Amino acid sequence: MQFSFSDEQDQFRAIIQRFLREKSPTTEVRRLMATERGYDSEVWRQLAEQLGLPAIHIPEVHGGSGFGPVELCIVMEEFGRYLLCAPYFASSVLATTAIMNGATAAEQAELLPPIASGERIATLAFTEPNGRWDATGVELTADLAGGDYLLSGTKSFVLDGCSAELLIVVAREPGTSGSQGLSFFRVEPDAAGLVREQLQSMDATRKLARLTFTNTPGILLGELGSAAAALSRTLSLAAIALANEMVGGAQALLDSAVSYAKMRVQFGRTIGSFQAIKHKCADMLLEVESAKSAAYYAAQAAADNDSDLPALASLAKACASDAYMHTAASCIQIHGGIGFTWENDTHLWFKRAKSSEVFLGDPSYHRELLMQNREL
Amino acid sequence: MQFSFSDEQDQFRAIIQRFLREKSPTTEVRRLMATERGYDSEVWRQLAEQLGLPAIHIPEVHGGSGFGPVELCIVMEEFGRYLLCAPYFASSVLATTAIMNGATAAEQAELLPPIASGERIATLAFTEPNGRWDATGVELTADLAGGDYLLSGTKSFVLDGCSAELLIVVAREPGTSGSQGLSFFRVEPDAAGLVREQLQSMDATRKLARLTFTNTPGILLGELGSAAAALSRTLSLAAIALANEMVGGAQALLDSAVSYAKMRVQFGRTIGSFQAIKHKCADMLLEVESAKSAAYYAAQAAADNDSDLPALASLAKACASDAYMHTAASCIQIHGGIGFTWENDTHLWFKRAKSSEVFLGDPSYHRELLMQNREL
Amino acid sequence: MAESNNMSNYDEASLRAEVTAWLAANWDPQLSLIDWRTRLTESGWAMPQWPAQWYGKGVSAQLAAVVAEEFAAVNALGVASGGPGRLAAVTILEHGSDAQKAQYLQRILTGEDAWCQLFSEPGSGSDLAGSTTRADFDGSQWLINGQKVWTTSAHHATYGLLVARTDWDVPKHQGLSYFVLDMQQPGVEVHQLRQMNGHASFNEVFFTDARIAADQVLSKVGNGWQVALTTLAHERRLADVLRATAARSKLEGPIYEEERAETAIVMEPYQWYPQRAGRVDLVGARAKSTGAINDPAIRQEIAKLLIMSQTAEWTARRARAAQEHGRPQGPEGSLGKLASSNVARAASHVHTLISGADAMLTGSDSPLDGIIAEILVSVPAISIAGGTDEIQRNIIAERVLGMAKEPRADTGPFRDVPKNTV
Amino acid sequence: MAESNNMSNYDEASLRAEVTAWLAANWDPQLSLIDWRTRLTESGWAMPQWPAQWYGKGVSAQLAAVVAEEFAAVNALGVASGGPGRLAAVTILEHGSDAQKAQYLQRILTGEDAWCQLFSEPGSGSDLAGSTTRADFDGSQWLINGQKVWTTSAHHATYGLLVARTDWDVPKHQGLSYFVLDMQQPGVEVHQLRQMNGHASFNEVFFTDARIAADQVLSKVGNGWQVALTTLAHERRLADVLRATAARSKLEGPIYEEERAETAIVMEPYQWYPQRAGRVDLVGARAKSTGAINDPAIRQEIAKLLIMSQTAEWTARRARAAQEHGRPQGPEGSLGKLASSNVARAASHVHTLISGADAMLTGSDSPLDGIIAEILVSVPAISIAGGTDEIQRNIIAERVLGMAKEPRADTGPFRDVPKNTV
Repeated sequence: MQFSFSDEQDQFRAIIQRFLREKSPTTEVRRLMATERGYDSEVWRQLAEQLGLPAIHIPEVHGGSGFGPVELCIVMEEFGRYLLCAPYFASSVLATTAIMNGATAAEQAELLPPIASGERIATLAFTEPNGRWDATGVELTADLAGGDYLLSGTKSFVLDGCSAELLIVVAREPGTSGSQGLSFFRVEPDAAGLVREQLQSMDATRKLARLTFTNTPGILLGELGSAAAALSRTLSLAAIALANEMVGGAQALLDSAVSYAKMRVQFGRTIGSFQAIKHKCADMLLEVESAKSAAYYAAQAAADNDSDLPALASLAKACASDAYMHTAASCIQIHGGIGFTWENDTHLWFKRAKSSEVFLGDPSYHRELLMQNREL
Repeated sequence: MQFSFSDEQDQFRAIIQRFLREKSPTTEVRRLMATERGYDSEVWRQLAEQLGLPAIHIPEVHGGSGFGPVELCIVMEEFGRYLLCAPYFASSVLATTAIMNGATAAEQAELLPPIASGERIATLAFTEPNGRWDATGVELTADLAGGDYLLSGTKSFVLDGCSAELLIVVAREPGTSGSQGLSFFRVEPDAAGLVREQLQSMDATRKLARLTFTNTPGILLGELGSAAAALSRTLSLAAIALANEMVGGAQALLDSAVSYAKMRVQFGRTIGSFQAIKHKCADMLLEVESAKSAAYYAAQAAADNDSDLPALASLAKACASDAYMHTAASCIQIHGGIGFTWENDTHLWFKRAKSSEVFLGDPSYHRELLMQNREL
Repeated sequence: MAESNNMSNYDEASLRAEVTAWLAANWDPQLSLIDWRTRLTESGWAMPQWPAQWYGKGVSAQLAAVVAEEFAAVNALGVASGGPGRLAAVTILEHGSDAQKAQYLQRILTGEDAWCQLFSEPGSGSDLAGSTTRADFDGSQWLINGQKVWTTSAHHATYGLLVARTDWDVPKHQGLSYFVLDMQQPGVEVHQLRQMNGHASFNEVFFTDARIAADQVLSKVGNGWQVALTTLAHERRLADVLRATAARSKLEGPIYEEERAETAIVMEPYQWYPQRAGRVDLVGARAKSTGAINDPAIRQEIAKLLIMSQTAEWTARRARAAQEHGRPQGPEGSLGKLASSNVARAASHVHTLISGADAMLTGSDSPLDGIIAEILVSVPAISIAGGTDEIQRNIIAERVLGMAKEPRADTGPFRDVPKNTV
Repeated sequence: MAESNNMSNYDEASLRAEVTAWLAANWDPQLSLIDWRTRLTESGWAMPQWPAQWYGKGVSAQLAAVVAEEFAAVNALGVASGGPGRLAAVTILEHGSDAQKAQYLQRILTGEDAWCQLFSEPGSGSDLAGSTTRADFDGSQWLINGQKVWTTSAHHATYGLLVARTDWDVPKHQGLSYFVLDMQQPGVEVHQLRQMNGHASFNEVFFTDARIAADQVLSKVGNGWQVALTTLAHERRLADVLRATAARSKLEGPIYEEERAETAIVMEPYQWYPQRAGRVDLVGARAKSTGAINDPAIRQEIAKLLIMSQTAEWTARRARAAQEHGRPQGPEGSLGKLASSNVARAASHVHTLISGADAMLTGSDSPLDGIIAEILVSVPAISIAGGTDEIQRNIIAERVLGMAKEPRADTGPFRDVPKNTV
């Protein structure tokens, strides 16, 4: 197991940071989060063409650059730090991973290249209004009617679900339950019987949608009824990617809190010289570093195809969720009244922390999964 | 609902405090906890004859002074503050309450007067080696053989079980389970087939015993098979009494921590002038006051026969347990190295806090009971 | 202030008889709000505890409660009671000159003038006495320059209670003065300040050579901190105001409508306040409706929250009971604010657990028509507004537990004390 | 200290050849421990990184590791390595005169002399430089009066490393001197100090006109704090010592027996140390054996503990990996101690939940023959010993995050600084 990044990985990170410092200042975040689509197509194009980020963990044979989970997670951490508004998590993490795990080689050859080049933005629709984050929550059905599959049901909390140009949908054979009878389907955004509605998300940088399917045609990906394992692997990697995104955000909040505490004067001293603030920052650092350790370890484990991956993914997700929320709350607290204003940037990360806390399952859920997946 | 003590109650408290300051300095606590019996018979006699404390909540008709749960809890709080070594909880809280709740008037008339006068020390044996704190944990059986009841099984964690002169034992009819078939029995300390062994208790001020019964004769108290409700009421009051004992102990720890912090100098300042210590003390005060509010409220509710009593008892027990443990840990921390020595008194309360945390059920157990008993 | 203690010769019976008779003769729900309150203030029944000279009867707090009872019995309205006007009234009554009292008090009580409180600044929040808004005397009047913030209702205030620095060469608490500022002048600019929860409850107020006449200092120049302490001591009575007007919430008649409109304006900035407290009241029903009530781990968190919330309430009631029994207030009172932060944080956590994926939504898509989202993004305010948790812990440790203060770094001439550059 | 850097001309191959040859000729497990170590120290292979003049070869750390490899390959023992002797050796090597080195170093390495460290005092724990043990020069020798505490192994030490105050009129860090004290004299009294967990790992040491010869100051008078920093920098290597000797734990032969007996004496005070860390390793099996593993609320607490414990371990490994890659150590290293306090507290809590009523017991009645009770009463030590959590947070905030230090109250002449009266 690697416990440090290579020089090449560090350079890769530095390049992304340089890009984001320029392209994703909070003025841009604020501008884009107020739009319906939620991202800037030109920045997305540059991010694909100049940095090749949507291609990062796609195999070279499918137009990708063939890196792995560690590099993907470096990208996620930096996106989290700079709150980049982009459909990256939807397309490059969720949909890409689902296709890589669940589609046949031929299907991958068709679907992945345009995703890798950034030309096509995909998303994965798996959660439903019941808000469950695993296979057992899937109720949407796929009926075989004259050789075609017709999907009926509702997906919710679908990331970039309104803007995505390709939908990968998890559906089940009627009459099945649990992890039985699940399949992936591709659905075109203009498919018959599909209604896409934007949800109002607290974190305006994360666009969520509710998708209603009424006898909507879908094309089967992979083998019928066998998507459960692929979905589970996809969700493990997604949880790890999210954990890395979260530690990037948490680090940004910690940096902001510490630099404000060093500058802000009350009672004739910088507030950072008071133990109340100092010790809070020390505890924040410990929590952020712990969460980083978990997020990095899990990313490396994914690269190594570690058999303990589900447990490690849950561990990283639970740890990062708590660290991010605590750091966000502490950062506001250290800023005092100004930290609670709209004008101050802290709330942008606070809201991201809150949405990340529950997205893909909250810390309690993942702690329970950790216990189920870890031999004690 | 009363939210303050009356002048008479305050005077009563002051009298007890005066007694304990003289009779229960920590030198005495240390002397007595090293003995097997664990208390001083002369102090017990004075406490009974001069202050009438074992009689406190026993009806006047049975030789008691006819006060109620609030006065009992004032006694407990002060005993907790001064760590008095005495079989009071066993005899005056557990056994007395069980007899008052579960025995017939005639039995009460026989059993209560010597307990009220302090001449006879009783205890209640209900928990077993399985460590469960409710009726469902009772496995010890009472068999009817020729008009006599013979008890067989094992009780554990019995407070003052080796020194008590009267044992009230909870047993069940063979073949029953849960809260069915439970009865109280009185067993003489020298009864046939009874083996009493002292357990090594971490908190040496609380003597615990394991009692093994092998066809040991017991005399039924109250109606056969109907002890469950009386046991449940007894345990509610016991939990409330313990909560009050705990807040007394927590207050003693807080006082000790604050006065040490005001006196101890490091880096040319009293350590109490550092925010790290100051804020810890403020949080301790909040927690102790919150636990007091719960303990006092529950005691008053018991006096008022409040129908919400089981929920309030659990609330008070859970709250006081956490407050006591946190206060004990913080008190050691504020004392630094010296707080971890045997010579320093803090560990006496720390160990009492630890044993009180689990005695009658730990905070998680009582929080779950609170949820079951409280209509949301 | 000897005059506010000039106790009258009323006993309860005579007082009750007199106020009943006066109400019978004068209370008329058909009057306009201002006409009624003008009549009321002139009678002395408006502020029975105040001296007879100033709209009062000079009676004790106990007897004033008798007056309030008789007013309530016939649903008669009192004076304008909400918002910073009340703070202005008590401060002017205690520290103002007779001329200032005559100029301001009655119109505060009738509600004709609205006021705002200009204390906090961007550079001095926890450190309120570190104010750097300057008041310079140009020989005939004061010129005000600087900025205030967290000012409620500044956009419709006639006057402001202003603390500004008049001497930079003395220690910070000694160089402040307290003014009445005319808000309706060109040198005063008011901007709304939006919070992270989307509401705009406060204002920023900018002063550019704003003017104050020489006779508009309260108390004397350099005594501003002492005067400010009076104002601060009367803060945080919003709940009492609400309780009083809530009693009349169902009454019909034009004067009641007028009062409700007045209350609505005062309360407008506080609409989200219940949410910042975490809404423990909603937890049970929400947990049942989502099924979270069946999750043993969530049950533990709910129970912890219930314990925290109930004990906070009981601690507050113990404090009130102690005061009612005439005993010195114990530590219970000072702990309430800290407890409420803990409760709010725990409640927000529990609402997140209960809501699951729905916690990502806001507006009408969020459960309870957006209230859950409001809770989640409003909670951080409660441990900051009205004194941060850190300041509360200092106060508890120093004033309740008697622990030593920290060595101060700001005791010299204010000019030399390090401050924020804003 | 130029001489410790006098690098030799070895390369790896020549070094390996030479040490192998020397071992083949000299290593003899039939020797007594002292005879072997005497031979070893005189050869220079005892402390390869030390200068050739003092029992070393002056090689780099990297080459020293090669020597260690070859010793391990033939199971050859090294010098006495545990306990305060090692601290004495590095301190004397860096700050001692040649006469002092000649007098002490070899007998430390052979293990003939035992040492103890006399730094902490009842009145100065977190504030180590606040020492008030006094050393007064009577014209020919130093007279020591005062008290030290938390001294491990003082009861069988020949010498002590003593920090004492020689000048009360300068700021506190400047008035200290560092001495070698003969522990076997009438003016030194050693008492065992019992802990709340029943063990006695430490001593109190009382000085009543204890004597130190004039030539037993390390470095120079007044430079004691600088010397003490060298000692402190080498603390907390106990784990390394254990790792080294554990490798030989199964070997037979008289010299190995002797070494094990020596290690047992050094380790005796630390027997309870694993318990103070909370014994996360026992949680899984205990939870299964009691059935607590099936309680969803306890599962949450176990999971929280696992997360805390694993991330602490990974953070430490990240720190080591960064160092191995020659990168500057990140913040990870400084955080370990604080993390271990959190882990220990959480583990103790989980062990309580798992054990239920059994948590009230101790000794052989407590689960795992008393280990559970040991955990519960030993945990409070970990957030105190070796620097309290509060001190760790200061260090992290100031040294890692670069936040300002607090204003100091102890910068004047030490005589005038407030101190404890003990």
